[in-house]
Amino acid sequence: MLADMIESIAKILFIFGMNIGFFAPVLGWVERKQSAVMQDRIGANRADIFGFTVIGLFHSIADAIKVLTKEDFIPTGANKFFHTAAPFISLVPAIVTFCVIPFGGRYTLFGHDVNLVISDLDVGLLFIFAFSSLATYGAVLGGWSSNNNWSLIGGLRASAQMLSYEVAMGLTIIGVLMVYGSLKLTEIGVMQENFFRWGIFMQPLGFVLFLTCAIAENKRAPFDVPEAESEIVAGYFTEYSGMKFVMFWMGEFLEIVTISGIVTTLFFGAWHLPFITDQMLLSFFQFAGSNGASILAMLVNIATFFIKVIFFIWMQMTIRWTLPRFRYDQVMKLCWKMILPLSLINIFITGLVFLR
Amino acid sequence: MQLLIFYILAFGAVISALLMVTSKKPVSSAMSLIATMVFLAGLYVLLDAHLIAALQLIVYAGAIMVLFLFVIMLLNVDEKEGRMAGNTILLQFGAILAIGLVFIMMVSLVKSGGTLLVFGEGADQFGTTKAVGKLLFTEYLLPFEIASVLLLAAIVGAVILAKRRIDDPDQKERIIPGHKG
Amino acid sequence: MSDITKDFNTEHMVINMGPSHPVTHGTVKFLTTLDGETIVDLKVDIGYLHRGFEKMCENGTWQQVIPYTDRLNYVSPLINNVGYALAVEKLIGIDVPERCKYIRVIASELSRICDHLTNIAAGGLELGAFSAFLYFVEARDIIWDLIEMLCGARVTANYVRIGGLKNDLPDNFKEKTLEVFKKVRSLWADVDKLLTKNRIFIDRVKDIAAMPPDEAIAYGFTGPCLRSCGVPYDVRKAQPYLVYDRMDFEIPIGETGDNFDRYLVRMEEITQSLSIVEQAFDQIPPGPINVDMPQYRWQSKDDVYNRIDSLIFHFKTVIEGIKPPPGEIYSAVEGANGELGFYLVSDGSGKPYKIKVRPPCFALTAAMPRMMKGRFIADIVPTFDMINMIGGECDR
Amino acid sequence: MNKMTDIDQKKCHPMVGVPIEKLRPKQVRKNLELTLWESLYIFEIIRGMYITTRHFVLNMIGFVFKPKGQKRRIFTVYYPEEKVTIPAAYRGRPVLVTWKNGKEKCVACGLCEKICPANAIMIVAEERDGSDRYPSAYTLDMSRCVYCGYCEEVCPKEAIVMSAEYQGLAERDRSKMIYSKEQLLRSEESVKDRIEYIRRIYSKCSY
Repeated sequence: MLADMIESIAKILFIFGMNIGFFAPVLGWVERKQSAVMQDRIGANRADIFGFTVIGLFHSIADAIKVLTKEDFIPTGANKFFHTAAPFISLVPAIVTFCVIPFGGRYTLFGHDVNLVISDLDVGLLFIFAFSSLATYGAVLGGWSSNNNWSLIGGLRASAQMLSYEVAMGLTIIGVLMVYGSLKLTEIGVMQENFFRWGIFMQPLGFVLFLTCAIAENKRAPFDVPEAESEIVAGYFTEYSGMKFVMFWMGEFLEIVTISGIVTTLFFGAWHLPFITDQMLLSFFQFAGSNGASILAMLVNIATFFIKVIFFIWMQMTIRWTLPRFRYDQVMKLCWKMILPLSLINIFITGLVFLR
Repeated sequence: MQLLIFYILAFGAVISALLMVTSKKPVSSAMSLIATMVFLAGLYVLLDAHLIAALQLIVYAGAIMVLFLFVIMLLNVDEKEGRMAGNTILLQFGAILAIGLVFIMMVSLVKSGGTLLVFGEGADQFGTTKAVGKLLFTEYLLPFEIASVLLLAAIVGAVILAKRRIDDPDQKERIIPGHKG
Repeated sequence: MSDITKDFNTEHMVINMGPSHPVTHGTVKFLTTLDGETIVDLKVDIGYLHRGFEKMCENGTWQQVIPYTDRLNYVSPLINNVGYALAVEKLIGIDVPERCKYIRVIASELSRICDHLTNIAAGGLELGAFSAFLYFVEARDIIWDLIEMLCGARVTANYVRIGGLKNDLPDNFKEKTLEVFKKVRSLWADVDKLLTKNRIFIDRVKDIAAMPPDEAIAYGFTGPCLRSCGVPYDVRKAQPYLVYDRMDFEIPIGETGDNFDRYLVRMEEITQSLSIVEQAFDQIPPGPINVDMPQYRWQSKDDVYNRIDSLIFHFKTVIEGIKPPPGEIYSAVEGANGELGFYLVSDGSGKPYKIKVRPPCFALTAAMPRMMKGRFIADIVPTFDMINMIGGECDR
Repeated sequence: MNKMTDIDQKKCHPMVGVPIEKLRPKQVRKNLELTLWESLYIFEIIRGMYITTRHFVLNMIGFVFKPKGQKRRIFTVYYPEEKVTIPAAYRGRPVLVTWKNGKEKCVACGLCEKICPANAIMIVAEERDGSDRYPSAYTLDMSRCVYCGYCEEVCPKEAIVMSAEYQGLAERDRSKMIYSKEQLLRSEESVKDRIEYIRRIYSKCSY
């Protein structure tokens, strides 16, 4: 019991630390810096502590101080309760969803079974969908409660877009479910031990469609119509400032991480290195004793997983800074007329091939 | 521990359901309903019905209620509009119905021996995706298919209702074609 | 059967887009009436950048107007300078030396490249393609470096003088320009690859705000927007000024006059202008850059320092201004957005009696409601960018 | 569109009235229809990502292996630490030039005051020792100045030149933007380059 508690707390702390402490601030920096280098600029590098700028990393700290001291503005005529609640509603699902994503295999440590996932839910995938569908309310309520026409348009766009893409996203991964026959993300991960059974080889079309839907669900370019700054100012968070604004942003960044985690788990072999099974890792680290081998193998798993995650984060950032934005009706058309039929075709083909 | 969580969830569900009925603003009502759904999902989790909980969140809280909110926001429903506050006959009818429902529930509870919750023992498979799926496609296949046909009919109906009539002159005016059409 | 639009009492949403809104790169207000996302009605409200340019000119001497013209289309100030100088020269009836003509061509084409680069860059930015924006802004910036080398300022050029130029080309200007053009071409190719065939970009701009050629002419379209309708009208070809008749270039024309055509025409014009500058460098003869007519020019410093008659004359031309003969004239150049015309009236005194500018984007802005009705609100973004309304020029 | 099709028969363009050979139109929109390849989004997206990634990688390499004579491959100038090289033609803050003895060259003739398109200059002339004209007050309102360089161009005494100063031109207080004569005086030595430059560009050979 105690060991279970310690294990759970350790895992929760690790994932929280990784998300809130590492990814959220660092991604803000990455987004600036990567886009800058990509566009022949230098990027933010002015914030310094005793003259050290650490290539602009202190900007995350400076930003944190700035937003904490900023005025928390609520426009007149706004619904105060929902205006305050909206950022939380959009942030919480982004944090919670990571708890079903496995970041390593199952090992025995000091006679205790350690499973490197916070909560090994039977309906892991559905859990992710459930919470990502709740994130819609953040955008919708934020847009509605601001008492601003641009925000309202942004909120309407957000609700329609996120709802549609949720449906499409659900269909895109049905192929994966058919291949692996489980909703449990750990099981899906275990089954990808064989390099040739990685999701990307089994479901190439499913991967592309899922990534598209996931980016659209996260409302990032090229699907950022709910916040299209050149059309509707900033969409649903036009009237937000200070910490609440940052919560929307953090929600967005954490969702990038979550999307990358899901993509890694479903399509890119989860925590596995190509051609190397967990058993091989254990036997390779045999020299460190059985516990030491477990720890080392765990570390390799975690490192592999997060390197893959970082790769997908980088990819999403590149997409965001490369492409122009869709128009609202085109976003919907893409969803209902392209992704939905394609995912149905994908399901059909998968059925033909795998179920026979 | 489980009982405590149950009470918290149940209390939340009741309170938010009451808020839904009593609140004056349509959006608040809708949000309270969503909260109710979330609490109910929590209750399902307590009952080991993870699948149902997830589906509750996805379908009801995530999808249907977003549409409700969407419509409320679009139509910008006035606070007083559509309220039945003045209609005493309907109000009385509703009150009688509610009281009757509560009465029936009490009776059935008393008859069942007064136990509120039975935590599953020997029901490992209960509520898992596999079990539900198996039940759905064997024992309850006919109701399942009937339900899907019903939904299909509803979809077709919705499409027909919402379809833009091409010959409608009002609608045609809205699109000004370029000289190439 | 019910019809939603009839059974429900729906209201249109009236919303102000601007005067301070990200889409309005000048300051302009769109009073839009929206039915959901569709624009039912759109009114363009201009004049937020009105500075009384035309009235201001009447208070200065003819030379003093030149810095003012920088602020007309502030993205391509050199073309405005050239246009004004050509108009005054036409009024006086002087012909500038050959070398001056070539330098003016080079200056105008550099400005035109800047304008088109800025335009397409801003279009990319507003559609969300941030990288394309910065690649073209970089290209523009290195061309601005050239302009700075040439005339001492990046934007407020004040380079052209009546009857000549402020100064000759700086040393190594040709080599530096060719070097810069290499970089500009590579960035142009990058943006071409990023946008021209990108399905998302095409979806956003294709078949949006198309104008039939006859209607475009009726609205008074000129420049890339008219050419995109398929009318090969270009002042540089139709009424050649300076030495454009000696240059080998084509008029890019589009087909439907939609935003995609406007974009393509501008992209093509950038390459054409690059080649015009290179041709001008090949053909440019040595010689003086100013007319030998002291009554219409300020004296050279040598004369002012050393000769008392020149000094007296210098004081006279500066204080009283040059005195063109009484009369009126209309002269047009091909500005970056279209025909930039100056209508000048002189009463024989040192100050202009009247200066009227025909800004190209005024007519284009006027066609916004025609192009936008029934479209989506998001279509305002590329359309307003592609007609390239410049507040300084439109409001004057 | 039918007007456009009979271009070939007519000699002049119907809408422009200028011979076609002279106009030389060039159709830029050749392939209207996208190929299947392009209409699938994904390949064009990959191509776009290739371009931005190429810039990214090259710039990253440029950060590490600096090209000759440059601090990095990137175009941006890291401003207060690095300075841009400004060309000889650059028009910075207008300054008054002094003789070697510290007296201003200006004789208060008022040409700059007259020609200034922004009316930024105000001169009060006085005579020193009964013959030497000088400006007892020379006020330059830098909040009005548009850096056109006309003052320098018309000055018959090389007394006012556009220096290369571009820092400290902005103030938080407008009243600080009005410069008096003392603030504008610079020794001849410090603006030697500019004086040479204006002697060259406004010399006789250009006319």
